[in-house]
Amino acid sequence: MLNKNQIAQRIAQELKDGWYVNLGIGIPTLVANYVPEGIEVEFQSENGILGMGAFPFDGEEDADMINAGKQTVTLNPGAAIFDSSVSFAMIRGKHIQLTVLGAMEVSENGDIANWKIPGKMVKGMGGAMDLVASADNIIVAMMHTNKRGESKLLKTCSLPITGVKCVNKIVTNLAVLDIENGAFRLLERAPGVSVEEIQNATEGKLIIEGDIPEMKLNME
Amino acid sequence: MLNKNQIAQRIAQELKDGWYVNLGIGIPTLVANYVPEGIEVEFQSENGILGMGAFPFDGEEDADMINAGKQTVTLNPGAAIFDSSVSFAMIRGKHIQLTVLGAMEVSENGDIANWKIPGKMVKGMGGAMDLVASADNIIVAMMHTNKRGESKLLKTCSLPITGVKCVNKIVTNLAVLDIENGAFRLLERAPGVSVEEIQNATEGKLIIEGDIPEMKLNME
Amino acid sequence: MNKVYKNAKEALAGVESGMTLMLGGFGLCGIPENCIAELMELGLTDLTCISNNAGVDDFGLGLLLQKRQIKKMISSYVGENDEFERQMLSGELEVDLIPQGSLAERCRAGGAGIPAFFTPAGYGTEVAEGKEVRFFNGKAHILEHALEADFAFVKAWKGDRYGNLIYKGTARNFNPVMATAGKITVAEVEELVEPGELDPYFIHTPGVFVQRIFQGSNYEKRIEQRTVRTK
Amino acid sequence: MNKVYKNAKEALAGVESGMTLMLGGFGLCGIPENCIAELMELGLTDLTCISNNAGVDDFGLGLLLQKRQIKKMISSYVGENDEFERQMLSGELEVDLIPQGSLAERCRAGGAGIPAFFTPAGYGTEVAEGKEVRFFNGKAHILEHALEADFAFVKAWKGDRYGNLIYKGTARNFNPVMATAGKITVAEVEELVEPGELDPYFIHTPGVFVQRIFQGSNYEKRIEQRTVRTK
Repeated sequence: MLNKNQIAQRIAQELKDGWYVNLGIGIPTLVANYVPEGIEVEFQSENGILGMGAFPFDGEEDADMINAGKQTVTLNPGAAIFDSSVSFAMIRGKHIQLTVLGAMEVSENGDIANWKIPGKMVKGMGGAMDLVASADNIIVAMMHTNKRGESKLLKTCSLPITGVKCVNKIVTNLAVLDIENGAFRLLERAPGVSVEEIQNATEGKLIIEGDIPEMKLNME
Repeated sequence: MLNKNQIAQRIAQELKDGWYVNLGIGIPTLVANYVPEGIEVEFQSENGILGMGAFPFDGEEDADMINAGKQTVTLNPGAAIFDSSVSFAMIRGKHIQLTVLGAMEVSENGDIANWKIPGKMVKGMGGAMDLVASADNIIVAMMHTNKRGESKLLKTCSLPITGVKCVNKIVTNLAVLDIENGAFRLLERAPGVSVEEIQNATEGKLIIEGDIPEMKLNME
Repeated sequence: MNKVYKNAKEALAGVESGMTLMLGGFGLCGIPENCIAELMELGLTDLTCISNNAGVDDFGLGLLLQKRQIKKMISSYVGENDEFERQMLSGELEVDLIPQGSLAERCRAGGAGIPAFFTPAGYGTEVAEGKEVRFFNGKAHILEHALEADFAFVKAWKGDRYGNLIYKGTARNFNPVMATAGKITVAEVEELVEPGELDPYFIHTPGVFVQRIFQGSNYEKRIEQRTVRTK
Repeated sequence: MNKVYKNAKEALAGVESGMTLMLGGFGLCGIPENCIAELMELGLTDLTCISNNAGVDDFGLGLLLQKRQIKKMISSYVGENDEFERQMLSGELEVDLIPQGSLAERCRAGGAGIPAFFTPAGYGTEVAEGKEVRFFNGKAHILEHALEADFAFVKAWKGDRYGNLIYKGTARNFNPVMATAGKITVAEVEELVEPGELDPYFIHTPGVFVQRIFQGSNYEKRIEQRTVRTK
């Protein structure tokens, strides 16, 4: 079973040289720590950064330099700052090659829910609806089940959705799955996790074909 | 009868302190030479200048600093450069207080034609259609009649129009007129020009009420 | 042409209860602190506030929420604010949640004379309810309308008396688009400079969009998530 | 991430006859001189060119018109070019004339994932023929669609290997909006600089919009209307 850092690490294996990548809040943010050697990607933050760098050194933080998670950050050489309309022009215009975000639920046809629990929680969708409506390549990073042990990979989302038929890939603590023709296709198992465990934790239709390999993580 | 510079001078009397003004090619460009003392206006050029200044001194001209008429210009202190989409955001969004442009024809309901003579001349509308569709305050600067002596103030435009019911005021070599309820209202006569001459040179409906004063130009 | 006002008090003349206001900023970054303080001071009520976020409990727009000055919020994300969530869930506060990109584009459209445009964001979700749907190249889009405000309040780094503005870092965010969409746009700046000091090639907001400008004071610039690493 | 190409020849790999191209510039100001020369060299034909103007008889896009390489022009103003007018009036050249602001906004929309928007420009004129009309606040608007190109060619002042660009003076014009709307955007710059040399707060075109960049050479920068005063 993977921890959050390992989920991020597995997702980082999907990165390709030259890609522009938008990372959501939570586990997705951790992906930046695991960019494979030899490739260069640029991180976009939807509040207006391209080329976002590491957190600043203690004492060097600047209130005027934050990311979309409101964390203080720095810029890499070659970075650019722009306003919110330009930022979403990039997103809507499909200039960002990969979007990684968290979810409360994903359905077997690729719908995603991550912005609202009616009557309980309404933080708003932020940039998520623009991202999922536009991006061609969306990876969801999340736990396979919720705190009550219920599957988050469903036939249909029970919560108000953020976007329709948009998720391409899901990396959870248990597995890597693609969305394919209205079903989850199991691609890889987390180390030590059986196909049966994944099947039991997945409510939506799950396609299991052939041998399902264990995922490879270059853990040091 | 006014010459081109005097038409520009009369139009300049309409300027108010703090206005942003877009001047078209030809007579309108000359308006910049007659800004009344004590007021400050900023000239917008739709290729991307706010705060356009005088022509450069000989030898200081810069191919990368031109106005919408492709003339080399300079910038005043406090000027700003921007791209074409921002420029027309200003125009469409009604941030420009006055637009002055030339015309081949104006009709009594305020239609204007200035971009095309079918089968003969098709230079294109440039920014004129955006300007006339958006501006609340449009002054046309033109000769009262064409080279064949025919009126350019018509019942209906004979040429393809640039905009519908948009002209507010016209300053010609003969007169100053407003467009009002589907008619030209005569406001001022050029020095030495009689109401009758203006009437004869105007094909569209002309309202003449009371004494029509001669316009005042502070000619040096 | 001199758009300079002495302070927030003078620059906010004419703002009234019931008006629609835009306020720049993302989280607490780049918010018009002086204008918000003055809105609180004025005690105006029934305000409709268009702002990406709603501040935190005790700073930013959270201050106006605490005093019940806001009738309606138009925002994309309003987490980090318990009082907000309470007022919204109890129905005391009207809330219109809009995808962040649509919010930015609707403000830009308001300033740019574009009354409406199509976007894919929100199709198939609650956000699309009651909105026109149209397909372009086989993909569903919804029609979104321009947003405008009686007053827009923006915060810039430097500005001159013509209203030209530049912003620092990510304090830019929504400020430039909102600056274009106010019937009256008030800019508060950290530093008011002489015309000509700002490089005309690198102006973020051309002065034509700004009606009033003043040099703000006592900027707190609170940080929501101080994240650092050690050397 | 290195988008640098050696010269126009390499940067234009993949451009083919029959393609739709965008070319920045206003008049002869800020046009991609090196790319245009290479298009002529390549001898491509049946091109659709989206460009505010069509150059003059012997420079800019006028060069491609002379060689009959262009099938269709999408522009706002094409005066100053006799050969153009001749080809258009004789029907040899297809021409789509578009209001300048609509042209800029349609390019921006293409790059920004906005498939269509309403604008008042052109209502009641030939330009509105066949287009949807809708009233907003009592005012008539027409629906205009986004423009995109197989290749966009832009000219900037300085750029780095990430594709970040800044423009000089009014050579900016259509370049930034067109840079966003090319499936492949090629930027030619007067000076290629190291990443970090361009101030990140003052980038005109963020690199994400640019796929290829090269340092141009032999810029002629012809002036159409040399207007000066004497000291």
